[in-house]
Amino acid sequence: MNLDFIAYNTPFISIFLMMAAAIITPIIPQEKRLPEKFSCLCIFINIILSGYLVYFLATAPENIGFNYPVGHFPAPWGNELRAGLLEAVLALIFCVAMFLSVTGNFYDTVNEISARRRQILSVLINLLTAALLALTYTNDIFTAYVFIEINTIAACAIVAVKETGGTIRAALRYMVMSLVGSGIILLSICLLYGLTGHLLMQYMRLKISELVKTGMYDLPLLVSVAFMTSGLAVKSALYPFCFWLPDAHGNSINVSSAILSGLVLKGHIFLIIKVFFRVFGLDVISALRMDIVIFILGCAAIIMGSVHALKQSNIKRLIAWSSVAQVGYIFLGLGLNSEIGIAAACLHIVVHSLIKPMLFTSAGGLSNMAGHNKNLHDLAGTFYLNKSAGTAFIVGACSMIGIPAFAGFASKFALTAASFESNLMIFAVAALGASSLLNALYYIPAVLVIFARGKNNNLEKIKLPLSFHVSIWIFIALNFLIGLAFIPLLNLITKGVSVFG
Amino acid sequence: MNDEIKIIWLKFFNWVMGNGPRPENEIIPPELPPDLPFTRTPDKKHSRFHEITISERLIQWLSLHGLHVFANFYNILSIIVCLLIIALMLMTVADLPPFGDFHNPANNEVVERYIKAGARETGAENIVAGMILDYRAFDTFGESAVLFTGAITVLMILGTSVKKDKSELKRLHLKTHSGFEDRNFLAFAPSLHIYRDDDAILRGVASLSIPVIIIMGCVVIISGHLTPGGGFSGGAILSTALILCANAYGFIKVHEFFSERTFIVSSSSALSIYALAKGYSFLTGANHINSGIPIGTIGDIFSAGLILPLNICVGIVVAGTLYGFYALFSEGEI
Amino acid sequence: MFTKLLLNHYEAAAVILSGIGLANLLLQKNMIKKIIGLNIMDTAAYLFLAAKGWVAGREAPILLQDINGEWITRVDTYVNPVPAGLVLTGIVVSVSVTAVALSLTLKLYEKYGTLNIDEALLAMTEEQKIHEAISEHANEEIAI
Amino acid sequence: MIIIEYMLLTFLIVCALSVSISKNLLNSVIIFMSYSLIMAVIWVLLRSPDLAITEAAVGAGVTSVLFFIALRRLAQMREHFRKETNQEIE
Repeated sequence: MNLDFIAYNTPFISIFLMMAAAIITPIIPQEKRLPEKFSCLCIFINIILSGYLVYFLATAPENIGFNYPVGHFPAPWGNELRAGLLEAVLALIFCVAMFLSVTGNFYDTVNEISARRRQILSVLINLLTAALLALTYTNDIFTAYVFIEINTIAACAIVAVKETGGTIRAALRYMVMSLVGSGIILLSICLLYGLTGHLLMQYMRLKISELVKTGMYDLPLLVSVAFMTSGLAVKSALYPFCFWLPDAHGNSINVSSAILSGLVLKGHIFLIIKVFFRVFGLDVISALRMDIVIFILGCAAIIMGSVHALKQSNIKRLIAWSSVAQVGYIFLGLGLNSEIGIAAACLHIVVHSLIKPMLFTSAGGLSNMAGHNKNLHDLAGTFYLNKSAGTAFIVGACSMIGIPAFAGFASKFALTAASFESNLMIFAVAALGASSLLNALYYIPAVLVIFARGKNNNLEKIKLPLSFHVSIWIFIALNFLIGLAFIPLLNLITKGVSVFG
Repeated sequence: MNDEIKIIWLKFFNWVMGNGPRPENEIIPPELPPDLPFTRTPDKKHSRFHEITISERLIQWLSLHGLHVFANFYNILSIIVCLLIIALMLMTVADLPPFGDFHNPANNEVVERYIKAGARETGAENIVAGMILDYRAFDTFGESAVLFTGAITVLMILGTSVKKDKSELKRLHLKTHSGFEDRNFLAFAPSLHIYRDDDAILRGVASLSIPVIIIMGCVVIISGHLTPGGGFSGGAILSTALILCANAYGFIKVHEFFSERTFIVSSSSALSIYALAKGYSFLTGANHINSGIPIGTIGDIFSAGLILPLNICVGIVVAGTLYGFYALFSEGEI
Repeated sequence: MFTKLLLNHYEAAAVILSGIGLANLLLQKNMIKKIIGLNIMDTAAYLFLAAKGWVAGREAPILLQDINGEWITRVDTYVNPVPAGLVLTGIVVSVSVTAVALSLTLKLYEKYGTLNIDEALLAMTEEQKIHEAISEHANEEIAI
Repeated sequence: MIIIEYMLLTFLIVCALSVSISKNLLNSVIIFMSYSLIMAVIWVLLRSPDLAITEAAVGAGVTSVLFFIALRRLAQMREHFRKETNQEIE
């Protein structure tokens, strides 16, 4: 494949740009919000680069992607990145969502925290973006571990960026759970290194398929798959391990909630997909029965996340619990253990990465009108004060419920279609249907509340800056774009998944 | 002899527990506090916080509902689960390839190339240094970023919560030295009432050993590609010199040449140089362009291409960061 | 199995240690002990990894010279250098994580006066209850 | 030689267990420090001098110092809280 210079270097440049931006942000002067602007500029450059890479790979005659050696040494000796269509699409979406959540919550960040902390916040956002892109592109499992740790520390820091008792406690709890997860992942990497002697994914897979053929080391393989999956599941808040999430996502400031729910979880989930596909291979996974476990946990997450969300009265905690349910959808698609199932899961990653930041941003905009009250009852009538936030909240809620023409419908449709080809169809469809009902049960009251004209005297119209409105409307436009024209996107992702392994 | 050890131990204990090496403490070793440190005291009048924990409440609730057995066995059950995990892992280990055998899967063509051609390709005598800074340099770059993230996070959590006025601190410092002491007021600025002019032994030892430690650290950093060590361990040694300096002469003295601004600027610029050098090397490598960096003769100080400058950069970052951790932990600012 | 464990004694000790560390991380109520447990778990994993790299009768991976002053680059002279590099990376990671976790613990103690997250949770729920009581009251006013 | 290895590994496990059951945090931290030192010896036995240096400087040195300093800070804060509470009671 004849590769364009820019497209070829995009995976490395986009990671490197964000890391370099993070490194020099602390010495940028704090005046005129320069650090934040610089960080936004870098993310915007990344959007353009990733968009070009997507365009390039989608129009290339054979889109098998390419491996990018980092350094002078080829694959088994040096580190390697890999960029295919799927990675490029996800990187583009992550950058877009990151950019919009940062610009959309700009006003809130300025109100909530001091200039010094805002500078550090933009360092952390740059680092999170770099880690996310690295997790998306990496082809080396130890690099993935290092960037998981960056992700963990930066995510905990971003929770604690506004210092209150609640955020400190939530960050600490998040930290402990994440560290359990990374410890288990590290053990699994050690086991895998001992069994295969490689750290690069494709070489590990060759060795593992040899081992499976000879029938040696069955138990160590099973243990390493189980550890890797459970470690990453803890980090991506799969149901039984998700009790840290509502605190962490509900207590922090809006930009942190948006980034954590929308993006940080997705990096880890995508790493699970990558490990399943590239390190073990889907046949080994199904031979070891990991897919059934994941499917069951995904169904449990869908139902239980929604049930917990029903009980919440705080709007941010409600959206956070709904994240648990949405992560369940992704794992359900993964548990179907087929290429279309995984394509549907990836489509859901895309959709959820765009909806969740929008919901958090709009909820922040609404609660800003109600004097920073996050309680659902206090939001009564806020729609009339902040129409764009209200519209975005309605669009997000409809998306979550899965009403046609909204983005959420696309992924639910794809998941249902994928489950028809699986023998687990009944359970999958039952779980999807039940959860749509539950989603409606908790989102519709929330939507009705913001329309209710109560005698709420402490409401006052606060003019929000243009950046908020522009970001919100771009979010809404993207939502409708995906909802109405999801077939090309699904085709793109399916193509990407078919060359992913 | 035994009593001396006891007194030293008590001094150390008191230092850690925050009583500080006061003159009166040195004459009469104080009694150990009656309650064990950090275990909740049984008398409630000292605590303004809730004594009952969630697990205790759970156990209460369970015992109210007649589930004593489960309540008592809750902890034991969790320990049993952990033991089961250990047993599973032990079974796994028994299945693994034998320890120390050269036929293990880990000893494959990758290792062969690192050993056979490592010195020729990277110029480093220390194969591990060549591996982490040349073959797998992207990991190491990520590792420095982890350290940077940690430093920034600790700076944010501990360093920016209360804005302290520097001149106010200095005034307090002077007051402390003139005999004023309000421990209640100074509880969150510990350094001010600990470092005294009369600590002659510590200062004497420090003035002798700090140069030695600094030279040792520099040697470990600079010869990182020849002997064991390198940027990280050398940087840690350098940071101990800074910590010793802060202990002997006080934070204010260290602050004169190593302030928060110095820390941020030095870390950021060292990491930027690191990033630029490695970015150049990665980009040229990936595009199959000769980077033109000389390897030099194996075994010389000026050899191994980029490894020596990278080690120095990492050393600066690590020394600053680890001292920064210490300073932030003990007084809340660098 | 026991003889195999004696043969793989480093790995066996490493998994026992990581089990103990995991138990500490999950069961201890005190944050400081949790962090020590985390460190034990990490070092155990590093021990496991480094044990994978050791080969009987070989030397540390720093080039040796033979009698003529030539560098010896035979594979059967040195142990596997890869785990050492990975562990070096890992140690840095765990020291940064420890520092971050300790700083959060200090802040937790400053806010709640306890080293136990559960106790802090209880204090937090009291706070929340008060807040909720106030807001319920506000709602009643609105409803009337 | 292998006897020494067994002894060191047993010592590690004993250290880890006594960290978990020790009631005093200072004791736990000191035991953890000795754990790190033993680990440094084990790295030498495993022919990884790089790791031995790093573990001795970081694991036994800097990490333990961080723990000590954190404990001291905690003790100071506790004193502060106690005084505050006593004042409230009085």
